[in-house]
Amino acid sequence: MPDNATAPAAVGPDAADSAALRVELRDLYEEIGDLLDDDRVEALPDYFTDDCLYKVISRENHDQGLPAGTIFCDGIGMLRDRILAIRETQVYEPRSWRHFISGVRVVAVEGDTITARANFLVTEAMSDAEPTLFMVGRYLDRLVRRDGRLRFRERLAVCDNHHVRRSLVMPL
Amino acid sequence: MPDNATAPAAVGPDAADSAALRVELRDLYEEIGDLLDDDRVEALPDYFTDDCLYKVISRENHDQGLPAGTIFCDGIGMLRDRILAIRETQVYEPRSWRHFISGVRVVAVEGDTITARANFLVTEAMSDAEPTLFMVGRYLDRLVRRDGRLRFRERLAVCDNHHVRRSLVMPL
Amino acid sequence: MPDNATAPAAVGPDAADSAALRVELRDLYEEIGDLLDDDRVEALPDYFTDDCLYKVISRENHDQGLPAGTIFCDGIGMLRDRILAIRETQVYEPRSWRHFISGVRVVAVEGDTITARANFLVTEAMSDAEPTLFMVGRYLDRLVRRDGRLRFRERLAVCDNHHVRRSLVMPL
Amino acid sequence: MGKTLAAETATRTWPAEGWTRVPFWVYTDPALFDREMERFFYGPSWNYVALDCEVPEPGSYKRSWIGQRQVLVVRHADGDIGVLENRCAHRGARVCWQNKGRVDSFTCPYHQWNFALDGKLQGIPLKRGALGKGGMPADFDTSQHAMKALRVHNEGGAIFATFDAGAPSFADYCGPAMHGYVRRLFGGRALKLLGYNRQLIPSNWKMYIENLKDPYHATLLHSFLITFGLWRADTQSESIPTEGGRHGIMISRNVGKKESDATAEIKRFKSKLELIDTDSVTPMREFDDGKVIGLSLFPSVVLHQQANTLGMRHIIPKSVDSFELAWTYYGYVDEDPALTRLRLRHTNLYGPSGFVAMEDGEVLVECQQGASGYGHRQAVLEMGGRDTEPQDHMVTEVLIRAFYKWYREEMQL
Amino acid sequence: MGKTLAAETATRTWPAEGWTRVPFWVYTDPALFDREMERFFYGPSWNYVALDCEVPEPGSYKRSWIGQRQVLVVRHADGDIGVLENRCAHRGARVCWQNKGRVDSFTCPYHQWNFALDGKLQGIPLKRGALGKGGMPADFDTSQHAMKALRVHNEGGAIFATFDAGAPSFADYCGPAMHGYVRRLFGGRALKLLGYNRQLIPSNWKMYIENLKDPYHATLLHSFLITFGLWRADTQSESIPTEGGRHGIMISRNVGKKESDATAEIKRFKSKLELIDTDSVTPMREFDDGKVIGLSLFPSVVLHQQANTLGMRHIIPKSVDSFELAWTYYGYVDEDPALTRLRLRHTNLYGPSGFVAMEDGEVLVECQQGASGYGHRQAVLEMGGRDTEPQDHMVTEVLIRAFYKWYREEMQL
Amino acid sequence: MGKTLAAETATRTWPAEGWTRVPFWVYTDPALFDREMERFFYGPSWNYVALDCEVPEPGSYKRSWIGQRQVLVVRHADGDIGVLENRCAHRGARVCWQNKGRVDSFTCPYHQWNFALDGKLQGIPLKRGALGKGGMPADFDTSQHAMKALRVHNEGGAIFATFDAGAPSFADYCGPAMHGYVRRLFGGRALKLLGYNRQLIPSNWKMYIENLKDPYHATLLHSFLITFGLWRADTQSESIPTEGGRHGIMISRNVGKKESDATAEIKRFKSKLELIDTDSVTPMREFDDGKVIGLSLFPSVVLHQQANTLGMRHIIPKSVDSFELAWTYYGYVDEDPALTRLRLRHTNLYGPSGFVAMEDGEVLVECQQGASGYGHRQAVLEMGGRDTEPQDHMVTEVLIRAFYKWYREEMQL
Ligand code: FES
Ligand code: FES
Ligand code: FES
Ligand SMILES: [Fe+3]
Ligand SMILES: [Fe+3]
Ligand SMILES: [Fe+3]
Repeated sequence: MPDNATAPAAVGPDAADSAALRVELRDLYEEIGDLLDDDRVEALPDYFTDDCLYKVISRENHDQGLPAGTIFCDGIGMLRDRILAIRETQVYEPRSWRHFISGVRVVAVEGDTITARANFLVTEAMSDAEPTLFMVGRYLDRLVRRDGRLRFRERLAVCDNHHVRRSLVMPL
Repeated sequence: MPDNATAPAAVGPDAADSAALRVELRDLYEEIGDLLDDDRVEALPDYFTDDCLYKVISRENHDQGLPAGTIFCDGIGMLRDRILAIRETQVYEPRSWRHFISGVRVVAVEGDTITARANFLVTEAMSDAEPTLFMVGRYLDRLVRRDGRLRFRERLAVCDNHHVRRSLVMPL
Repeated sequence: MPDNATAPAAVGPDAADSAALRVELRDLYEEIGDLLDDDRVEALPDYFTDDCLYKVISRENHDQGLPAGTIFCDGIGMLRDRILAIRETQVYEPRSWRHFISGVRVVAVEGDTITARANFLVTEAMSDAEPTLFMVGRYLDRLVRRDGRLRFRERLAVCDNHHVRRSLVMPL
Repeated sequence: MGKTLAAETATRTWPAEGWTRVPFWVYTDPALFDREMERFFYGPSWNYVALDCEVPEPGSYKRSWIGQRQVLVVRHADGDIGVLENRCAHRGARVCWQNKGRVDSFTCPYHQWNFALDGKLQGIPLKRGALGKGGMPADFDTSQHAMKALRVHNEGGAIFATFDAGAPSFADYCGPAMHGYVRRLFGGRALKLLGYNRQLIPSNWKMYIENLKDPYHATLLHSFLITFGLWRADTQSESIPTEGGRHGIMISRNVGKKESDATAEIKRFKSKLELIDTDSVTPMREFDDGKVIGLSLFPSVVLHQQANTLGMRHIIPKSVDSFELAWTYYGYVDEDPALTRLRLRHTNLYGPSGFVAMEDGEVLVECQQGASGYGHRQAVLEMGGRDTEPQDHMVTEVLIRAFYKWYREEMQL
Repeated sequence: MGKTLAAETATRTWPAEGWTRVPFWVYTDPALFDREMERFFYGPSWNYVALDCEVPEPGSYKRSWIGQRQVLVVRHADGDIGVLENRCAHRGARVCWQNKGRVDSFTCPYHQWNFALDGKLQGIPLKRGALGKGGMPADFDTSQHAMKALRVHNEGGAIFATFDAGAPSFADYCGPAMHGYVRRLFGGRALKLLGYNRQLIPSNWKMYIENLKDPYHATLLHSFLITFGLWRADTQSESIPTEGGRHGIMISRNVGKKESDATAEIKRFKSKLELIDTDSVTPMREFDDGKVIGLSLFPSVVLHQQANTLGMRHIIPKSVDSFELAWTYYGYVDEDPALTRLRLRHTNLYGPSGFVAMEDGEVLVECQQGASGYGHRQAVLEMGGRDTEPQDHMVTEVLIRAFYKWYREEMQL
Repeated sequence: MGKTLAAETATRTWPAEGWTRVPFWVYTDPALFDREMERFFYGPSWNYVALDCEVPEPGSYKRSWIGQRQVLVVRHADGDIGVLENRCAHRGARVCWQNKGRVDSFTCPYHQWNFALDGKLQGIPLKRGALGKGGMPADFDTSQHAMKALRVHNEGGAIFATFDAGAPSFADYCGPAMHGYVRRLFGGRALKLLGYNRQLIPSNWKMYIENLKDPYHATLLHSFLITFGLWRADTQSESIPTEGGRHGIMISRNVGKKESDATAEIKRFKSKLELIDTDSVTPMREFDDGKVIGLSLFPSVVLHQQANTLGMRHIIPKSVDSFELAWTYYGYVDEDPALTRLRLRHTNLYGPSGFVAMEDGEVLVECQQGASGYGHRQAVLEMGGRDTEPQDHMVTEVLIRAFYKWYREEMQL
């Protein structure tokens, strides 16, 4: 089943998919990957609108239309709270992540809303082990422009993983 | 041994490798990766010329100059037939793929033929398991412009994999 | 701990991070990945200044400020000597590598020095086995422009790998 | 990898102190793991497999697990739910290759033998051969070649199954206390499926059993729970082993954020921590008794009700040193949408990124790693005394002691 | 992972029905797997290792496998082909690190001992020491320290080897029927190498042996074969176990697309399916007898001739639950290029993406998964009756029955 | 994976030739590996764990390994160094989750039991319960529940530990020859840490032990060493087994690039090879005796001094067919910065990319692969004769012979 409701028709060489927008999105996606890899997750909420929905969700839940997620942030408050909770309350073994983003695509531009998607591959390395292929999937996003910058109104990180190995400490 | 016959001389900062063409190719490669990830393989033949050669081939066969491939489509008919056969005849366990493309390069432009290559990494996730590093290798391509669009006259997906784990269900 | 000394302040949408420079760097990074994948390591030193520092170093050493590396080339002579030694003296089982680069970023531009970084993921395939996730990490680079081309004055390939599986035959 | 059985059985002597000690080889010996599968998961136990709302219509099915055996949970035409071994009566291929779906009957892909929803063999292609040759013997009795069906119990929408014809009734297996608490959650209201989370935790499955019999850790480790008063030592609580230690019941209350004498001893209480979105830690009152509950229904499931989240935690052992933990979140069809919304928000406590569950996953792995190479050492279980009687507080390891008392008998160790 | 041998041997009793049943522990027990390697692959069997066209010149070599042992197939100066253990007579390092190549002699990288193409030790550096000190003892007898050579048989270009000096001749090992069919393909025409395909299939290797002794599945599972008449139940066919069940011969004919009584019972026949490029399913007539053939030459190879593709399917067990399947496609040097072109196009039937072979890989994995946790269950083999005599059709499992009859004797089960 | 113990013990007979042969099953039998861990790493051996400069301040700690057991190396308040099992005395969680750090005391994350730097249990939260209920029994004796401490020996900054109270003194364990050479490197000068390299080598750990008792390979395999005269057969050398073969000492000299009679026999000598940056192969004279040295201090470390690089090679077995090799490079605090600079440059000889060590890693893997499937074959050790006495040259395998003589006795094989 193709991802993103409006996808099939709009995909392909299409006016909506302007080269400039694609470049802007690629830069944005990599910027976010970079801040997550660089342990600056506090900067993440700045890329979201106040009424955002941010979810990490398995393909299993997503394909069945089930609402629960692995990370479920309904509004920027919950997103900021999560980051606070990670920093202030959580006990976990130290590890490093690296994001690899490929295939950033504009799916549709409707009114002020840009629908976009991209593949992600995130490696995880415990401090005493080799990196592993950790989470792989697809960002399904809706963005709007606020104060001249693109912000996510909705970001779903839909993971191919049937299960998470051990823990998913940080947002994807 | 360097890949692509004409490669060594033409590689490097070269007039042939115009920035615009490289951007166009990157978009094209990612577009194809996207349609394969999105279960729209029916759209694949549209990117090929009628007299195309499409092969998925191991590095083992390719380096020894052996003609047999893992997927061998000699003409667009065979490519369309393969997709029909996958859809209409084949029994396989459901799974998801994600393409990650890096290092798209123009190797040469000779007459109307563009020689290009890129690295691919494809993950595969069974519906009840984690994604795995599935196929890794290099596209070795020859493209021509038809009706204003680039099409593949030849696409070789040369896989570093000595063997395929279980089955290769879809074209790469 | 964020990477690159000057990073935190300069990161983000910043005048320093000009779109054109980022494009140039992406091309450069992929060009180097390509030549390494294509068994043309002899071309690598041409991308470095004479007084370069090139190191492959574990995150463990790097984070503790320990100077030893896995590959330690202090000056272009040592880099050229290493390539000569690989070619002329070393016994190792044949294998293939593929570089995947993501998230190329300009961290700072100060005087003639560009500070940049990017994620790398390198797969390795023995000639009789499947590719594996081999080395993953981040390039931390300082470049200068010489004769119109960007060259590395310093390149650190900082690896998340706690250990190297078997051997690291080639520079990253 | 542990040692081979041959190398280790000689040294399999339980410490003289008895159930206040646990030797670490119980977490690392592959032969012991095999015995656990046989005696518990494939023996006279009732194993959780699904909620009925996951297979809503006749022909709806879901693949599930009992230990290392995959099973199919199927809704029959009459609305009843059956459980089948997911393997063909012919040559053993998995019949069903999808996690969920809806069918009229099952057809095995290999030779297309066809089975009814209850497993009965109803079709064999070319049974009479072709061109007058071949086919099955005339006396082949299809009634002897059904997909194997398990005994099933549906407790208000929670589906359990057993491989053992001699297992007691579900009610007797639970015992009255556990059964009562199960019925408190599954009392007959129609269930609504909210979604799944799945983790692969590289530790022995019994470490998870212990974790859910260990209220003491929760009030010390889980900063988020403690700080927002969702689980705290200075709250009215109970720790009740049942059926000789097989099952365990933990009870407490959500009391909100506040300081007390106890918080002084609990370093991970964070008085300064304030959330922006306080809904996340402010449950709507739902059960009249005011309790929050964790039920360890041996061997395969933990049922939780915490804040407004309701969940089944399905324990699926994969090897001596890993298990899958499959979370199913649910609500009730007839509930207030505002409650459903809170249930979803409160799922942030659980799963691989849960503010509570992530820490459990992390410590379990560290316990397994701590066991590795150190099978000759012993854990100490003396918090809350040395006996195995129910206690009316949470500063205790009584549930774990009772469990290992029972485990030793069952495993003949 | 299966249980340890110690835990399982007690329960290793073959079902009373005998060869119409196969207990699933034969696919999951690592100790049984080890015994299979010893008795079959390293015992008095002839194992396929290569085609002679893969090592065309004197000094050409190729690495190959017999079970879990790597060997070198080498062309000697006189044109004959030898097979060596790929390990140094000194301290056991693999001598040859490349899959294929050409050399004058072999030099081990570790201490550079040098061996002739036939394995003879012909050079030891510093054999007499340095500065007058060290080196090998004066009485060190190099003739006792060659790389070990295997017995080799070259059947018209197909190379077989055995570790066992007591093995019968290749012809006797095959028996007359199998030998005849092998010679039908390898009758003396020079071979042309077309390429390889390799799969790692996570199932027990015997499941592949069974798959190629199971013509019944082919007419039901393989929609592509059935639809285009490449293999169908309503075609003149034979199923011939030979040498007491060790080997098996399957014979049928390519008949093209058509409907019949049988297709009504074969759901996967797709009457509406039309190809654009019909060459792919339209073989050129090549063998006078009109047959297409699958030969299961135990334990290590299946030889196929189907449409215009010719292939060797080398079975390389890796563990109790995985094997490599290495396909080598070939033709004849003196053949029509149009035939070669068709051979290449028809390879789309085989390998990990083959329209036929992909489905086999898929079902084999599902069979192995179905066996996991269910070692106590049994497969049923009654299609085509209960005996083990040759049959002149394909609606039968006689080849598998005969195989397990023979297997039980050899394995003393 | 090797066979199970039950299947193999019957065939575990050492070749009649004795210590000039090594059967390949010593590298592939998991049960033998377990026995090695018990007898050597956890028995009366002194195991290298760290350098004192890695834990510079009171409270500084580092995680290390002895065999498959993780330990903590800790600097106490008095400056002494202790070694603890990194596991909680309560329920066995790893107490310390970071590779290195500095703390005042250790707090286990699970239930926050608190331990002093020497392991003493000094805090149990809610020890007296909460709301007057629960807590530890009144007679619970915290002095019996410390983190376990090992015996420790600090030899001039090199830290060794043993699990065995009955082990001899470190000096006696080394014996005078080895002890003297250890003190040559660790004679009291303060150490400076230069960094680490870590490899996971998929071979049995004893193959690395052998590699470092095999001066013969170095003069043949390592083209870089040979060419630049860092290790050559035609140099004054010694090969000294000590303590009955347990340890081994290799001695030679850096002599620079030159041709000789011997280089004619050493094919990998490359007379034409010239470097641009000759510093890399031009050591500064550092030790008065002019020697370069490799010390194999069984079972866990090799100490090297080659060119100007000094390193500890910590051997950490992971399974029967893999080990981690952890390199620690060091210098002396009071040394010339120009020497430190050369040390760093000369590290290019070692680690996973080292011009010498990379080749060792490669051949070791090939030896393990050569052993796989061929456990019944034997290595031959006759270079330099058949006895086990010290020799004054490097064209010999005497160190390996002596080792296996000793190994057989210890392992009762
Ligand atoms: S295995 Fe299911 S029909 Fe044959
Ligand atoms: S192992 Fe081959 S020469 Fe020594
Ligand atoms: S396990 Fe360490 S405090 Fe409980
Ligand atoms: Fe918990
Ligand atoms: Fe088939
Ligand atoms: Fe060496």
